Amino acid sequence: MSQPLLQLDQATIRFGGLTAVGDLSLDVHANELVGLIGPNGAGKTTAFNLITGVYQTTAGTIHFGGRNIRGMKPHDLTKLGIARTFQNIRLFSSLSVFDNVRAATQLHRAHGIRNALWRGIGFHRAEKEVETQVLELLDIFDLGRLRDEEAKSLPYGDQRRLEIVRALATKPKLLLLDEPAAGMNPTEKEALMKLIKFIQTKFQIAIMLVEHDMKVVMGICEKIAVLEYGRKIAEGTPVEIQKDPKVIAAYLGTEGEDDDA
Amino acid sequence: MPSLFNSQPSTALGGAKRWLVAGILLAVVVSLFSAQFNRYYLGIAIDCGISIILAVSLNLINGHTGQFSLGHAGFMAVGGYSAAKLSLVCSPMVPDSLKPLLFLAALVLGGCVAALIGLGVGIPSLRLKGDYLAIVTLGFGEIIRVVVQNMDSVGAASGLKGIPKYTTLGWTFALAAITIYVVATLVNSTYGRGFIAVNDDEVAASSMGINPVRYKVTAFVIGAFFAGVAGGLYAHHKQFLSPTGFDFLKSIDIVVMVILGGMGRTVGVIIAAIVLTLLPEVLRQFADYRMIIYSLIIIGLMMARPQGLFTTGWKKKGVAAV
Amino acid sequence: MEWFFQQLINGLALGSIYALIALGYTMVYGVLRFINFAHSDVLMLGAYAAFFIAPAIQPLVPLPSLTGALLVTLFSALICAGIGILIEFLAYRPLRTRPKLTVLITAIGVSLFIEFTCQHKAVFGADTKPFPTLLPSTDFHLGSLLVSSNDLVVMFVTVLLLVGLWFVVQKTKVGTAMRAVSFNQQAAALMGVNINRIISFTFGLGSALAAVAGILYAMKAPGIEPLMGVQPGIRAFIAAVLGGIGNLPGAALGGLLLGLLETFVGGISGLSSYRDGIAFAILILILLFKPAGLLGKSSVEKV
Amino acid sequence: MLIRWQYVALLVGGGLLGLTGCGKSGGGDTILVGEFASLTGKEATFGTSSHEGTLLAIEELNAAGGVMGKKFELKTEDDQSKAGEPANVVNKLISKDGVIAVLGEVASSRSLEAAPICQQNGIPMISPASTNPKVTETGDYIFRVCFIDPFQGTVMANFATKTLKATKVAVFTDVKSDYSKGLAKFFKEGFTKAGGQIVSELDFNGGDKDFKGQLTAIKTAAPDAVFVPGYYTDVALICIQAKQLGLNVPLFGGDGWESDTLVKIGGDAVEGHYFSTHYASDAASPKVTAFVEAYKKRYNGKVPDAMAALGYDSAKFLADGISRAGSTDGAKLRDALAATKEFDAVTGKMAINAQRDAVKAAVILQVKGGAFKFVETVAP
Repeated sequence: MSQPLLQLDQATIRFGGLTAVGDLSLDVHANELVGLIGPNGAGKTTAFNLITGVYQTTAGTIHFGGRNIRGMKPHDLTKLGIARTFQNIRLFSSLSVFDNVRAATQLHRAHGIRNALWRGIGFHRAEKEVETQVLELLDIFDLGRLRDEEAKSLPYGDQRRLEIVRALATKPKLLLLDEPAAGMNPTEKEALMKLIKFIQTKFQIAIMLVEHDMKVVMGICEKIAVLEYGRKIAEGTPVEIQKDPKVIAAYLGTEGEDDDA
Repeated sequence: MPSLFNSQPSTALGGAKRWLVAGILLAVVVSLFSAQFNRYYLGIAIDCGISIILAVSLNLINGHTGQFSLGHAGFMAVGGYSAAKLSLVCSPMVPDSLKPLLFLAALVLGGCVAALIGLGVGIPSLRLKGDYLAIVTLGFGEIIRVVVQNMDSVGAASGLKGIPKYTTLGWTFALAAITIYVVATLVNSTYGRGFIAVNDDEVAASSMGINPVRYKVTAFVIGAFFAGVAGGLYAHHKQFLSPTGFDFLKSIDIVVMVILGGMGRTVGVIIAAIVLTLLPEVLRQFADYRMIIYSLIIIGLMMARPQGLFTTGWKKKGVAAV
Repeated sequence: MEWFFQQLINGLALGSIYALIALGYTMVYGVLRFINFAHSDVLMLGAYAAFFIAPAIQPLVPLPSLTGALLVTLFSALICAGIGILIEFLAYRPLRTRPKLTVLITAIGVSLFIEFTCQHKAVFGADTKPFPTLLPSTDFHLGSLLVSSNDLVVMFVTVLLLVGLWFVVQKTKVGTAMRAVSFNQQAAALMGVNINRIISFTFGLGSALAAVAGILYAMKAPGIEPLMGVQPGIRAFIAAVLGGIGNLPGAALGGLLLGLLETFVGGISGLSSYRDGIAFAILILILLFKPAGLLGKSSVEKV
Repeated sequence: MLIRWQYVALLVGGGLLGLTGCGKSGGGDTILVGEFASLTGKEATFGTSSHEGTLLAIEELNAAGGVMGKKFELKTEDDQSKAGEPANVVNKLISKDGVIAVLGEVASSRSLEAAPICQQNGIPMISPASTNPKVTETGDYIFRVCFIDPFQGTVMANFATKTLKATKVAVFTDVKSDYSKGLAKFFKEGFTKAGGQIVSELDFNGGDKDFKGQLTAIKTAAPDAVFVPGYYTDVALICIQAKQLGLNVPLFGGDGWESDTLVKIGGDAVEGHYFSTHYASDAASPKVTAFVEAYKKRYNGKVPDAMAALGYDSAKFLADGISRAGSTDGAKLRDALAATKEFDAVTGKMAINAQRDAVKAAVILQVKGGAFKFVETVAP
């Protein structure tokens, strides 16, 4: 087996006395679709925040593409190829749909103040390229028709999709989706599952998914890790997980809630 | 419509540079005739231009990037004093034909020194938000004032006098045009969307590869640079500088322009800068009721147009108003 | 050493007044999340109210006397509470749902309006007026130390009001409602809290505090003029932020610290001309290490 | 209340129209005199005083028939005590209103801002109370009717050594005010030259209300006297707090002390302290008595302070110049003013020297029983 893209090795973070994530070890390989599940407060989003550099590990290491990410800021990690969406949608609310995606493309441009100010031929060519790229992306996700709308005025489902498009615009190798199905009805969930699979094949990237909806997770993930009280209690294929007695015990009576407090 | 203020990059952005050139040319042409103008109106017109530079540059910090700065007068003071000192020291050594060059050098020096201070002020902004940042910037402004007040080399409390009168309408509006150009083109580029992204949601921006620290500091440095240039123009316009002219009330004046114009709306801010500079002059006829009316107008405007004076419908077709 | 203790007393007396003003700032901030710039002008109005009331009640209650001082202060506080409620009703309430910056600029507008109106010769005029003596004052000698009774009164009143305020906010029904409004206005409204009444109450209380602070300030420096509030206002504003804005003990702590700092720096030859700057420099340093102020809780944003 | 942007645009447009549609007024049968003063803002107290003095003088002049058969018209503009404003205001007075001379300001920093404009336009400017030597250095159109900091500083230094017999003096300066810093500088020079010792130098900011930190330090230095060049609003509070701290040595200062308000606020705390000023109302000439009476009558019993007297003198001095020049032409007026050998002002007989500064005697007064008592006269 090749070197994993993302490698968590006993990653731990403590807030005061509380261990939010403890000794979490997990590998994600290129183009793999991994689900991260667990009851409310199990530390799933915290794990995402560790991977994206929002929080720093108290102990253990995280490697991405063979590099230890310790001390790196979220924007550095985005450059390395980690992109994410947020549990509570965080779009740039005063920017248009188009600009939301455009803002995310800049890290791959030879951008800079000088270019923006001089507005030479190179600048216009580059801006043109960005535009084509952004519109292409928007069109793939059927958002092109909304390009001039303010992001905050979009319907909920479109906002969720726009957030994914924005993340993809950073050209990631690993995409982290934090509860993408939250608040969706069954038809929308169905469409979302297709969309995630589509992204995986079309862009050839690894995807990590935090989700409460078992149907979504079991339906598309190749590998699933289960967290409880910050610790991994199981890892395996959907079939293995469904049979795991520890998982069943952990989920008794808690399944199906949307909220991860 | 090809324009400086259009948020779309699709159409010919070459228009932006044309506007800049046209603006500078217009300023220079008008300035050729300025000898015929009444000195009072000329002075007010230059005041308006300086206000535009101050307000538009503060708009980059406060409006676009969302950093609440109350220290703009401090940057202006630093720029004004540096520029004035340079031209005071050098003007006896420079022949008349080279005076414009000296003035340019003085303005650039003023801008650069202010930008350096802006870098210093930008650094706390990495850790502080909202009111705390406002207080820190206010504090920086006051510290600058206190330091100047104690510096005998720039006249301390009695002020710096005898600054040569280099500022003309042409210089002022050419520089105003450059300021508007820089801020507007910067923000209206893929790079510049980062300023607004940082303003909207810092965490999300960071996760999209946008380095918030860098953007915030950049905004402070560029904003401070132009405030410094405005200070240089002011110094060579009034020909006298005193530290009391740069207290925090001056910063508040500029903040009011930005908020009244609509945070992040370039055209609105320009118009607000002009209106708020003219208003006290227009109100002069009311004598001792003048400032009472002025304050009532500010309250009234905030109630009637809280989103900024000129927001609706002006954002996209605003070029005609420049 | 004697010098040190004398400065300590000077600083505490000055700091107490800053603390008192800062309490008003911080209370309004706690409930409405904006800095009420007009607070320092209400302070000035409080001093002027006392200036006009004192001769009016002189025939009934002799001045200077404790009862007289209390009466004058009470009336002034009531007047200022009314003014505060009126300002909120006329200027801030219509902007309740608007962005905070809008309200901030309006507050600056209100502040300018009060200042310029009061400077007009038909109102108070710009000249400095002598403030009447409200309390008989004596100087106490502690060894070689000199303590003015006025300073003791200031410190005593500050402590009293701080404790009183803390009691109101923490232990009474209206205080609970204030905290609820501060925490989440909409939720509080849904729980049956009358938001308007609570906000009016907060402004009234804050303005009454400002009036008391204004009178104490005028007792310390018995020349009053329409801009007398500006300088202590900024200081108190700094103090409130230094302590962690929205936090009552924080405001008191910030005020005391600032008062001590100014006094000690002011007493050092060569540094005294930098006094204002040094106060700010230390404030900036503290905020760099404690970004939410000394006692403020830095809110970690949930991602 | 709904204001749409159209209305605002109208307002702006209207304002612009208003700005362009004015010509020069005045001329004809009146003499238009401009005045700029800090009528609002931080230093409104002083600006208002000098304005009231100026206004009284103009009214008296007009009641007496004016000069050259023409009456005066005073055009007053407020500069809000704000830097940046004097330039606009004086530009307006000269270019829009067409005044023949400008009176103002109390604060040297604002006079310094207006001076180059008057100079460039060839309009004489007379400052009532700006004592900073730099003010008249701007050019030959700039005059003043008050004495300057070096003179007053030296006078007080001599007073401290000779009359107070002080050898150790503390200096307490208002760093915000160039007036205060100027006086302090020249006092220190004079006093150390005379063999005295400055034991403590501390600063305050004009408008401060608490001075105990500095005063405690001064007390520790145990001086024989404390020199406090400042304005009466601050000085009164300084005296009160000095007394509270048991700093029982004489305090003394300059003409900024002179005001009724000093005694009203300071009460018994200012008793026994000294200051130098332009005239003594108790040992006064009939001229002074007449001025004080007229002022009281005009302004509801208000007693004039030094600024009011100087404002009054600035207007009378101008009228004197016009009548001697026989013209309101800028250059002729300038020459007449510069040639003043003796002008009998309320603030004493004065001459104009080559630097266009007033040369006149200073008097030293002491606060006694709530009034200012004459101590001595110091000739220039």
